Amino acid sequence: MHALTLQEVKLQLGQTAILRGVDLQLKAGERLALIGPNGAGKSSLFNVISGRQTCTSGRIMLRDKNITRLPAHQIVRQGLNRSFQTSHLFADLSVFDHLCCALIQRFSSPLMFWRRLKNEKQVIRNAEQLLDLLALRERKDTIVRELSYAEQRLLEIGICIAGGADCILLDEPTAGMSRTDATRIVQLIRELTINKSLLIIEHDMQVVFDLADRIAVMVQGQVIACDTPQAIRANRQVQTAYLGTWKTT
Amino acid sequence: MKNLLTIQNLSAYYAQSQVLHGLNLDIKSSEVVALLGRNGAGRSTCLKAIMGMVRTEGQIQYRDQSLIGLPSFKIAQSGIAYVPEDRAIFAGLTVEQNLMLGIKPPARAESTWLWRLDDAYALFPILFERRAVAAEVLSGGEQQMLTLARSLLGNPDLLLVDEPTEGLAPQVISQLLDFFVSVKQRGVAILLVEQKLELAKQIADRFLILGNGSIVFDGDWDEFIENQSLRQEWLEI
Amino acid sequence: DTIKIAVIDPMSGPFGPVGLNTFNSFKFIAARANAEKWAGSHQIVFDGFDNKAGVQESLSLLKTVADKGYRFITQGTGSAVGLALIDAINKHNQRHPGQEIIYLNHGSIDPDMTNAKCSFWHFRFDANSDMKMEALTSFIAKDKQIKKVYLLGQNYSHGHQVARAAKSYLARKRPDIQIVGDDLHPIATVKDFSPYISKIKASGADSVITGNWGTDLALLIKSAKEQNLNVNFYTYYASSTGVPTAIGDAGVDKVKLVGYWHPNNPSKLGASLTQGYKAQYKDDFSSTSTYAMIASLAKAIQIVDAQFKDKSKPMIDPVKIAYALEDLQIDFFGMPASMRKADHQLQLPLYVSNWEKIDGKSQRFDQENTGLGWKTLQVFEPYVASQATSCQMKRPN
Amino acid sequence: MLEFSSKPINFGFLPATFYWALLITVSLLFIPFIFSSSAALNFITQVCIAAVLGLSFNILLGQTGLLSFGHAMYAGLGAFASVHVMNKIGLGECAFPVILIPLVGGLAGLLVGVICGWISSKRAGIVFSMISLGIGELVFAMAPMFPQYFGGEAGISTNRVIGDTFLGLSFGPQIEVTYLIIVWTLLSMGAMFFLTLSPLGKLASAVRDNPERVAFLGVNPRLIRFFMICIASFFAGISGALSALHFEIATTDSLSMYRSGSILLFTYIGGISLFLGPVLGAILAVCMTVFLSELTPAWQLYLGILFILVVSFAPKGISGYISAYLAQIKALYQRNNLINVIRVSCLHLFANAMIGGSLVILIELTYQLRFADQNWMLLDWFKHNPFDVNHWIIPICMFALGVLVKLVAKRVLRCMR
Amino acid sequence: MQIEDPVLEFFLINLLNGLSYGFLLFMLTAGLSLIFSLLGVLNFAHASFYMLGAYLGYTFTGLWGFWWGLFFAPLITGLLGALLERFALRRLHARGQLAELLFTFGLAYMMLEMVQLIWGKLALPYQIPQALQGSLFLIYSSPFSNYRGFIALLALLVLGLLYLLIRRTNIGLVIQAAWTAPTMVEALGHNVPRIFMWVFGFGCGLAGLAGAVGGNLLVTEPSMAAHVGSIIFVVIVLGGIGSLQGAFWASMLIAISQTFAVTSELSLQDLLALFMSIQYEASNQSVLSIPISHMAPMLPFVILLLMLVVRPRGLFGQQSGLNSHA
Ligand SMILES: Nc1ncnc2c1ncn2[C@@H]1O[C@H](COP(=O)(O)OP(=O)(O)OP(=O)(O)O)[C@@H](O)[C@H]1O
Ligand SMILES: Nc1ncnc2c1ncn2[C@@H]1O[C@H](COP(=O)(O)OP(=O)(O)OP(=O)(O)O)[C@@H](O)[C@H]1O
Ligand SMILES: CC(C)C[C@H](N)C(=O)O
Ligand SMILES: [Mg+2]
Ligand SMILES: [Mg+2]
Repeated sequence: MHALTLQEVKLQLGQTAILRGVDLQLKAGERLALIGPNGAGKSSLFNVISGRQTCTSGRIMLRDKNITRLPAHQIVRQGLNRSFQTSHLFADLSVFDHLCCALIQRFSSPLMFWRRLKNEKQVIRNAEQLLDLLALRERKDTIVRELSYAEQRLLEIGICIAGGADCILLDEPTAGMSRTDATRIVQLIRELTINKSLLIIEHDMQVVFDLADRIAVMVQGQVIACDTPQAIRANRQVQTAYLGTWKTT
Repeated sequence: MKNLLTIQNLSAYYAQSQVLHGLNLDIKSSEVVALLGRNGAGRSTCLKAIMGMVRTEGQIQYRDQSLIGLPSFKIAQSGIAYVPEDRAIFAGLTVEQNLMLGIKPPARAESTWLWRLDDAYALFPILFERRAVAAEVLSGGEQQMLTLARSLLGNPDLLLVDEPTEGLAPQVISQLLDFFVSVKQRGVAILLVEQKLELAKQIADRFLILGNGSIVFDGDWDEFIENQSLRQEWLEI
Repeated sequence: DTIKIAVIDPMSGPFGPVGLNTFNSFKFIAARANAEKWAGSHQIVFDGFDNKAGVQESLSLLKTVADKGYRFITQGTGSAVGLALIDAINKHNQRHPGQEIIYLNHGSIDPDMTNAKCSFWHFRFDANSDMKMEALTSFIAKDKQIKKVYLLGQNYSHGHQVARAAKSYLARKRPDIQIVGDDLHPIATVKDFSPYISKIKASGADSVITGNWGTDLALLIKSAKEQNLNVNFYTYYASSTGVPTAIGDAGVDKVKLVGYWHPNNPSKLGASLTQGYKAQYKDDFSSTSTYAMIASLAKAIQIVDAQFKDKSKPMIDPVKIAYALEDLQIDFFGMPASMRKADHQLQLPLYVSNWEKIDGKSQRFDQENTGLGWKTLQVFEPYVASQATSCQMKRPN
Repeated sequence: MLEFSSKPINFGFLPATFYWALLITVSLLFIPFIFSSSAALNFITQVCIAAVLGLSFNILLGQTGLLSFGHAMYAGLGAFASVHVMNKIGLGECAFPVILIPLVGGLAGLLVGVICGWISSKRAGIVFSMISLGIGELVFAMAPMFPQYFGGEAGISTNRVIGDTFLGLSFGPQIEVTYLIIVWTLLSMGAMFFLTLSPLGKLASAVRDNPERVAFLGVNPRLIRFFMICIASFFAGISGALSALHFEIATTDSLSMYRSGSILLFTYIGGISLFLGPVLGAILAVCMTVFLSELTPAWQLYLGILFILVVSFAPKGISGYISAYLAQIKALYQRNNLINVIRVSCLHLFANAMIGGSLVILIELTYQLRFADQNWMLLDWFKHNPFDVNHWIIPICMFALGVLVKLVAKRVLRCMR
Repeated sequence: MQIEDPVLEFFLINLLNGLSYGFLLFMLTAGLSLIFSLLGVLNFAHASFYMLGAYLGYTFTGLWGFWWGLFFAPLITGLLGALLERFALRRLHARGQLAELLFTFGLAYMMLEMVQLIWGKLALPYQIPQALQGSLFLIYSSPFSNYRGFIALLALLVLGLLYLLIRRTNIGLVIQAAWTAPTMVEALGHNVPRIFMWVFGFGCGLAGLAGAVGGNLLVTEPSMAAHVGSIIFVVIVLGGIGSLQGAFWASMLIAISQTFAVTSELSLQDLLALFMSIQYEASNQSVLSIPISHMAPMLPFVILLLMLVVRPRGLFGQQSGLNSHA
């Protein structure tokens, strides 16, 4: 069974067609990278899948459930979560609070006001574990505003996977990072997504080839190719679209 | 010859993410420089940094003026024009209104008006035909021409162009090529971000490759062709 | 001894002019009373507290004032505030024996305050709205031209009372008069009365009875003028600050006023007060109940003072003054006025007057420099307008 | 001052929170003993009422990021509900202990909160503000139409000395009511602080910072907002009931936009990012509306100026400003720079005093010039004559001096860094 | 004169009065809407500028006559607004909408005090000028006053001017372009901050103009700002935040519906009976027996809430691309 299936997904905003019919399958347990030029609609596709935007037409299936028009929080509860291209964190909360918040839905109740968060043992225990996993233990009580950019991206990924979703969408997790930070994050992503299905947008080809089982190329709102890294590397159409007309002399 | 634009140790940030790491670059008068690099390498950011549209650190010297920290309209008024990759046409306005917003005298009193509305129309007759049409209904190529013409009407000495051929038909691209040649002939320096090497090859005097936020190659076409490994590392998939 | 009286009235906002006018009247008359020793060796002093015409604000001020040791308060601009004050003062006096506060009411004229809600601690020096309506309807009853009456008032206790009284008294005295409209508008918020005017016009009324005051009356009349509304206005407060200007020439013979005294009634004291006030404050002396109040208070102080033995240490007990005030007679500009013990309502003469050009002889005083002023059409002796009371006064043992 | 989010600072073995709680409880319980004049009791009581209201408002603004322009409505309706119940008790129509009246107000507030929250929790940001403004104005405009429930302009008066006495307390004397109100205030404050520690409270802060991201944590942000609105309106209702007990009246003024605006003003001035900020705001509010308003007619101008200064230069309010300042001192102390800090602080203090003082004198002079016929105490204190030029020159010189010192202080500080 | 058709007369005069009030409201809200759509500032002090306009109008009328007042009041409020934008709001811009909103909120308090300090706390006798008194025409026997006609004319003039400014001049071009792509306008060498400053000033000036002409039709007093304060927000939210067109239609809707509500003789009961032919027990205490005229003050807010529930973006508001959580 596919972890995620997109059928003819279209998104129209006013006059402009942003997604022009996307078909894509994410196999269970696979790591699929989505590449394409700026403005191709990659992030928009993520928005549509995760319920941030509602698609104009088409169908989105998570395993065998239709999640096409569900609100975002319900999609998350169905087991699909995403990170954001630009960090989407809670400016005034600490790292630990972030992890707790991400775990409340899973191990406690969001509307609980009669107990202290501290007493929600499962939330706390899991948050501590994540802290170690993300190697953010030292930063436990730091307000995210004061984190370095790489740490913020790390946390972004951390709260994305904390909810226990088994289908993860990451939007440019390494963008804006130094090479060493990027390598570390890639390693982490690899660890965190064992046994999970991963769809990742990435511009950094090194990362892409490092991580991906398959690569999908998106241009102007359409997936023009979806294949193994080797095949994509050889694909002429992709080359034209992605890197321009490069004629080897 | 004295540099028109000198950039030293430039860093640029989106919020906290650093995109450019200590970039050095210079452009001489009437020179056409092509800036190459992979998607997301930071080429667009480099142009935005020059225009003062992102947070920057380092030095940007234009003629004898420092541009760091100036608001973008001041930078534009000092003689730099910018053509963004998303074109940023003013959707509600007509073609002619779009062009009128670009009109601006040359930055220095001694220079002459190189571009007037008629020149722009002469260069792109199609724009003249469609001058009363709302800009949003133009085709992508026409929009690109509009943006280019709009920028030139400000009589700049330096033109920053971001991926002008993105999504254009080959025929339009060759038209653009002629355009760049004629701009170059009138003595306007150009910093061109372009993916299509064919095009770049025909107009650029110098080639730069941007990788990981700084310039990793600087040389002319021949040097560029020779340097196979560099190309492989920084340009190919 | 100095008797300090806290004036809790609006000194700002839409009803500010009304409050300031009375406050100035208090200061003016008190100055004269102190100079002429109306209260013997005692001084009467008024201090202003701006309640912004708000009930809650007034109660806060009452607490403040009590904390500062004031034993007398006066209020009169708004029956809503008055009713709340009675209630609060009753409770205060019950809980703080020995620190009782006495409420001298100079103008809140809701009849309830001397009927169902009457209190030993409250004294009213203005005629209540039923008394005024009694006089007004007696006057209207004689005018056979009046056939259709429109009632317009502010949507609060006073407005409700005026409308109720108008309906029941007219039904009693002139059953043939048709009430073609009975409308209440929000108090102090309507800035454009033209919709109401067109409504009155559409109703075909020939007369309007309104208890409106302050800007609510001024704007009503301004709008009526703008739309050529040809009706007679029977008002309670057409002499209050701002209204005479709004009426102007257009209102000659059309606007009638029912109330206690106005300066064109013959009285030497009245004329001198009117002139003196105008000279000092550049404003009309229209709150004459302030005079009734100070005169009564001064007399009561003298009575208590006379009972008091040890003259070396004069100490005025407010409760004693209250008892002295209970039945007291004063001369109210040449006519007798007396406090009725049963309900603490001053019984005083009432006048229905007409808006006319002044002639400088029998009508000497104009209003707000308009060259126009009031002329008495009918005087009602105190007993005429007097109303029965349902008050069951509880006196402190 | 108790922070919303970060870790509690440890004073040895007990958390700072504990000390704060102890300090507040003890002082609230003992102050009425020490200052038992009726003016002092009145002051304390009003501070308590305003503090509960401010804290409940801050549940929305500071904690959930919802700027409400109709918060007074909940308090007002809570007050009306309690007044009605008290009157029923008074008539013997129902039996209910007076000490539990605040609960009635709270439940009434909660009920209204449930209804209004359902509509307004849909959106955050400016749209929420506009909805709250709409609802607030609607209720305010509606109230006069139902005189049987709202008592028209006069409001509804009541009597708190009703029903059976409780442990011999009739709640007639002010001190008994003051204690009743203090106890309820402490309970409410405790509960509201507890809320910040609960999962709901944490998620509310998350919703404040980024509602969209909360949805991607699998939680519906609207639901969080809804619950926070309900809780805030519950405590606002309690505050309304407390004011009904104190003033023994409920009026439609208490529903007004003006009242809601004052809550916003003072809460923000106190500081919305620290738990105790609104309490500081409440103290300030009562000081200004009760004392300052007697001293000077210009008090609303001072209030406006203060608010604008806070918005522009101390976005975290006075409490935030103080705690940031203390943190700075602590940091410099660790770098052995304390003596310099004190020097610079003194310079700043002096400069601010000069500038502030001169502005006050100028404003007072202007008011005296303008409203010469009214007597105000502050004016008496200064004994200034607005028609004498010299009296204008001195404050202007003070002002200049203040600015000068300020510039110097800035230079010094720059050199220190 | 003989009344020929009282019902029609009543209807027409109410409609006209409502319209002229609507025009005044539009003059007031146009500036607010303009400022919001361009700068993203919800100006809580807008009504205060309206008040200031009225007071200035009064003062200049006293000095040199009404027409000078009409000229100077908007000019001065406009300049004041521009200064405020330049020296206060612009600094706060980076801190986001809330800071700006709160600033203007505090400003409203301060302006109220300032106005009271300068002009006192009482209503001023700001009169309609002699030249504009009298009636324009009669509807049967009800006159429609010159001044109301003048206000309508002025509002239409403002509308026209605004249209010309935005559609026909270079400044208008820049403003319009800034609507879609502010950074690009700046990159073309236009001083966008300065333009924003003038837009803010212009919006405040419009409020001042509305004050100068509205102050004498209604009342010039310190509470006049609070009185329109929430109504203008209702109008711009109803019309769709940031839409001039919306502001226009919403002004008319509010003004006319309020005028007719005030003059209506019906109660909810009657309405129900009219539509559903159900007879209710007439009880004096019930909600249904309250006359609609008493409900007039709450009408704008009822309309607002209905609108927000049914169509949260208002009449002419734009919808954002994302599913909203905020
Ligand atoms: N809410 C919106 N309204 C209008 N246009 C939008 C909206 N969101 C996205 N777009 C447009 O849709 C296109 C696709 O944007 P998207 O962010 O999906 O690109 P992307 O492939 O993620 O690019 P990048 O690599 O730069 O992140 C862009 O042209 C963008 O301008
Ligand atoms: N507004 C933004 N906020 C945060 N990060 C951004 C933003 N815009 C771009 N970036 C990131 O900055 C990096 C460089 O972007 P830039 O647009 O300069 O690339 P580019 O070289 O122009 O690539 P392309 O060929 O896609 O145009 C990318 O990783 C991108 O994700
Ligand atoms: C001062 C008066 C106009 C007050 C008014 N008569 C009232 O009872 O409310
Ligand atoms: Mg993207
Ligand atoms: Mg780019």
